[in-house]
Amino acid sequence: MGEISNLVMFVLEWLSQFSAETLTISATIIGAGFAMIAGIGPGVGQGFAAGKGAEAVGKNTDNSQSVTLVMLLGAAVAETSGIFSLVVALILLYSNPLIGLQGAGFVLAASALGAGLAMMAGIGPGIGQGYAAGKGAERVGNRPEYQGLIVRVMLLGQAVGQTTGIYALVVALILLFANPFLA
Amino acid sequence: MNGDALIQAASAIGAGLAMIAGIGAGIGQGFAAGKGAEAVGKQPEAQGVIVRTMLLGAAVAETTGIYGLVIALILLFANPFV
Amino acid sequence: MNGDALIQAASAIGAGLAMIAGIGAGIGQGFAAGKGAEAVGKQPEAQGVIVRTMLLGAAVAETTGIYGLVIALILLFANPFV
Amino acid sequence: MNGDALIQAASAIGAGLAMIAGIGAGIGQGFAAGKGAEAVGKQPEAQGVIVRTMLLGAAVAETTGIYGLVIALILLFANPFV
Amino acid sequence: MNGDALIQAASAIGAGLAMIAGIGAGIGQGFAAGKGAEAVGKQPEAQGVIVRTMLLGAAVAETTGIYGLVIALILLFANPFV
Amino acid sequence: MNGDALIQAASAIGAGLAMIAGIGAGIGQGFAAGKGAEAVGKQPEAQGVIVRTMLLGAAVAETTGIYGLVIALILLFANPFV
Amino acid sequence: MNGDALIQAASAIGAGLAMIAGIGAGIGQGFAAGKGAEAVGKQPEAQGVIVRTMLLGAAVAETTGIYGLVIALILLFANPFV
Amino acid sequence: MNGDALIQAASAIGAGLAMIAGIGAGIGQGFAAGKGAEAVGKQPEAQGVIVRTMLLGAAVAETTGIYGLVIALILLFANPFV
Amino acid sequence: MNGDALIQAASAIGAGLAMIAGIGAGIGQGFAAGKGAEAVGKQPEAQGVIVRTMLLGAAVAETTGIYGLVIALILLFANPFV
Amino acid sequence: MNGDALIQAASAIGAGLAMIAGIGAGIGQGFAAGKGAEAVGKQPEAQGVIVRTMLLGAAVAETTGIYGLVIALILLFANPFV
Ligand code: NA
Ligand code: NA
Ligand code: NA
Ligand code: NA
Ligand code: NA
Ligand code: NA
Ligand code: NA
Ligand code: NA
Ligand code: NA
Ligand code: NA
Repeated sequence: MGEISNLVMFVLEWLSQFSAETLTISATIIGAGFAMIAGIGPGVGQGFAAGKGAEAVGKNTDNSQSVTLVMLLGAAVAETSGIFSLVVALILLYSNPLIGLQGAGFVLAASALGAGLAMMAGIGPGIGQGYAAGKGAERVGNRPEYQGLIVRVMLLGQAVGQTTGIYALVVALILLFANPFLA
Repeated sequence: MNGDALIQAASAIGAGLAMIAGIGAGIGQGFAAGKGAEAVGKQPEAQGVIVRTMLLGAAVAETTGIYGLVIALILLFANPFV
Repeated sequence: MNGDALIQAASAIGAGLAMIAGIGAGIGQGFAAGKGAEAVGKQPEAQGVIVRTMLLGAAVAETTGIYGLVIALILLFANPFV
Repeated sequence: MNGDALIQAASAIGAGLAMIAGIGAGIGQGFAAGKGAEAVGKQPEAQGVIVRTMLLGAAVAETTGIYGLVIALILLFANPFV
Repeated sequence: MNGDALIQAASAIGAGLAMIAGIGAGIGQGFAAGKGAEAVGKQPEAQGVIVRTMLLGAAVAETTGIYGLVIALILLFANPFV
Repeated sequence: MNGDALIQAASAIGAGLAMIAGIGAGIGQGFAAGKGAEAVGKQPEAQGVIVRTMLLGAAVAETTGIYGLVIALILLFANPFV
Repeated sequence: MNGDALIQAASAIGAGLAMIAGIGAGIGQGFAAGKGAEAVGKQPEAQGVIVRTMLLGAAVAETTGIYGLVIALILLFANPFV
Repeated sequence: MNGDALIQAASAIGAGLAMIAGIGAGIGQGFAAGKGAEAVGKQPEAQGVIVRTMLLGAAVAETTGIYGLVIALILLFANPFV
Repeated sequence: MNGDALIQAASAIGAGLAMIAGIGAGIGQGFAAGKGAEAVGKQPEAQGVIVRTMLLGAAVAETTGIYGLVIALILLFANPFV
Repeated sequence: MNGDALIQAASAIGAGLAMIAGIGAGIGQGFAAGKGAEAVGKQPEAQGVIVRTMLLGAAVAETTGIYGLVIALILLFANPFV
């Protein structure tokens, strides 16, 4: 290793020994790992819903069916960002359009990595929507006669909470399928 | 390796990092959704004002997620360095 | 050094990253455990439905942890790139 | 590759990192939205003061997200190193 | 340096990353411990069912931590790439 | 590439990292906003003291976000290494 | 530089990463401590069963922190790659 | 470029990382602000002792943010390695 | 550069990472402090048992922070690789 | 490149990382501040014991932040590798 000027240059040159395809594949794999981290969100949120659901069925055993229904409905919404991330990870692993493209290996590789990083935004909607699921289940247990209204407000709020996860998905898909740096 | 490639590579990673800001709005607005659902269950007659307040507050909470999106789009489509 | 080594090295790190998803289910299911324990203490006669609901909800909360595990196992044992 | 390219590349990543600050305002303002919705449901007659207090507090909570945005914009459009 | 060394180095880091999953179970099970302690204080006569439910829920919450441990052990002792 | 370029590149990333401190004030002040809104809804007659206390506490919570901003500005505009 | 040095360097970082798992038990057991203190204040006569349940639950919450410690110790003192 | 440039570059990043400690005080003091606002709303006559306790506790919570700031300032202005 | 320097550099970073475990005990024990203060306010006559339970639980919550410290000290002063 | 420069660079980053531990105490002690303020508002006559318990608990919560500071200071001023 020569002058230290070159700790950065050394790393870049060391990486340059690999083909663009090898660099892209390696970054794709790490990107897929990052994307899965979004799964923290649904895990926290749905677990909250599970706890509130368990509490609610204990208090209102007669309404346990509607409580369970609302808990599961809300938890299904909270799964969305986990599914988005899984899909992006599977795209990365099995049909990444960047692999094999001609071009600067660093750009292809970083785009795959960036797509994975963006998906981590899904942590937020997962937690938030799961919280809403839990509160919805709780209220339906107490006031089953308002189930329709409660569920509508829960779903409306969950939809609002999904947007930043969608933004991230869009940015990830742009990086993979409409990358402006590869034009 | 040319310099443009390095900048574009870093911009792709920067765009991905910027989107992480969206975690916040997702958690916060989901909390609002839950409190909103709880509140309309308790006071159905106040449904209008509850939902309007929830949505107003959620719109405010969206902004920093939008900022992250804007920076990501600038990095990708209006990159001052490329 | 050949390219396969870099890809396999990245796969080891990617597998480790994917497991971090498991933080979520751990927090959430633990919350459910706590609320379940509280609920059976208050309504021991409803123990059956409380525990069933807790377990059902916890099963739902497990899925993203499983997704992470599956991706990690694919990277290690069925790596499409190696 | 010249030094400017390295600086610009790092600035793109720095801009992305700075946006992560926005997580805070997203969570906090969403909490405020939820408590605001709860409060107007309980005291609809106090809606005015509740919403004003919620918005005032949310404006205060926005500042560090704005700081992050400003640093990101400086890095991209008024970079002192380039 | 040969390729095996790179893979083994990355596996050591991947094993460390996989352990981070354990944060979740630690938080969640601790929450369950707290709610369990609270519940047995209020209904000492229901101690049996409370503790059993707490432990059952905590066992469920352990799984993703175990997944992380298993992936780490595979990376260290049954590494398919080495 | 000279040494200054490396330092400036690292300073851009350091500035971005420092802004992340702002997550804290965003969450905390948003919590204060929510509790403030709740409190004025319950005791509108105490609005003055509630809002003053909320703002005083929020000012205290802002400091570490400001520290992060100051370090970022030093790195960009008064960098001792450049 | 030989391959062993790279592996040992990575193992030192991997050991540090593995310890981060301990965040979970710290939060969770602290929550249990707080709820335990609250519970013995309300029902001092149930102190025995409260503290036993708190400690039992805390022991369960410790495990993933121990897993992280074990992986770190393996990386440092029984490293299969060195 | 000599070794100093690398050290200074790393110090800029280290300074940025150290500021992240400030997340804690931001969240904690914001929580205190919210509880303080709630408390003065309920017991305006106890405003003095509530605000004093809130500020005393917040001062204690500030320390680790200050530690981070001090380490960042040492790295930038009194760096023992440069 | 020789291999020892790389190992020592990585050990310095690993030691820093290991300290991050301390976040957990800080949050958890602070929670216990808050609940303890609340509890002695409500039942001053039970102060002894409340504080003892709080401290016992906090001691349990400290362990994973200590594990992180021990690993950091091993990396710095009893490094098996150097 | 000489090895000392690399070690010192890594030590600067390690010091920054170690400070992140301070997040915990900031959150936890802020929680204690909020509960303390709430408690003295409800029982002003118990102010002495409330504040003492809050401060005792906060002192316990400070330790892991101090550990991080000590490791950072060792890396900067008593580095065993330099
Ligand atoms: Na949204
Ligand atoms: Na906002
Ligand atoms: Na799930
Ligand atoms: Na602010
Ligand atoms: Na599980
Ligand atoms: Na502050
Ligand atoms: Na455990
Ligand atoms: Na402190
Ligand atoms: Na412990
Ligand atoms: Na401590």
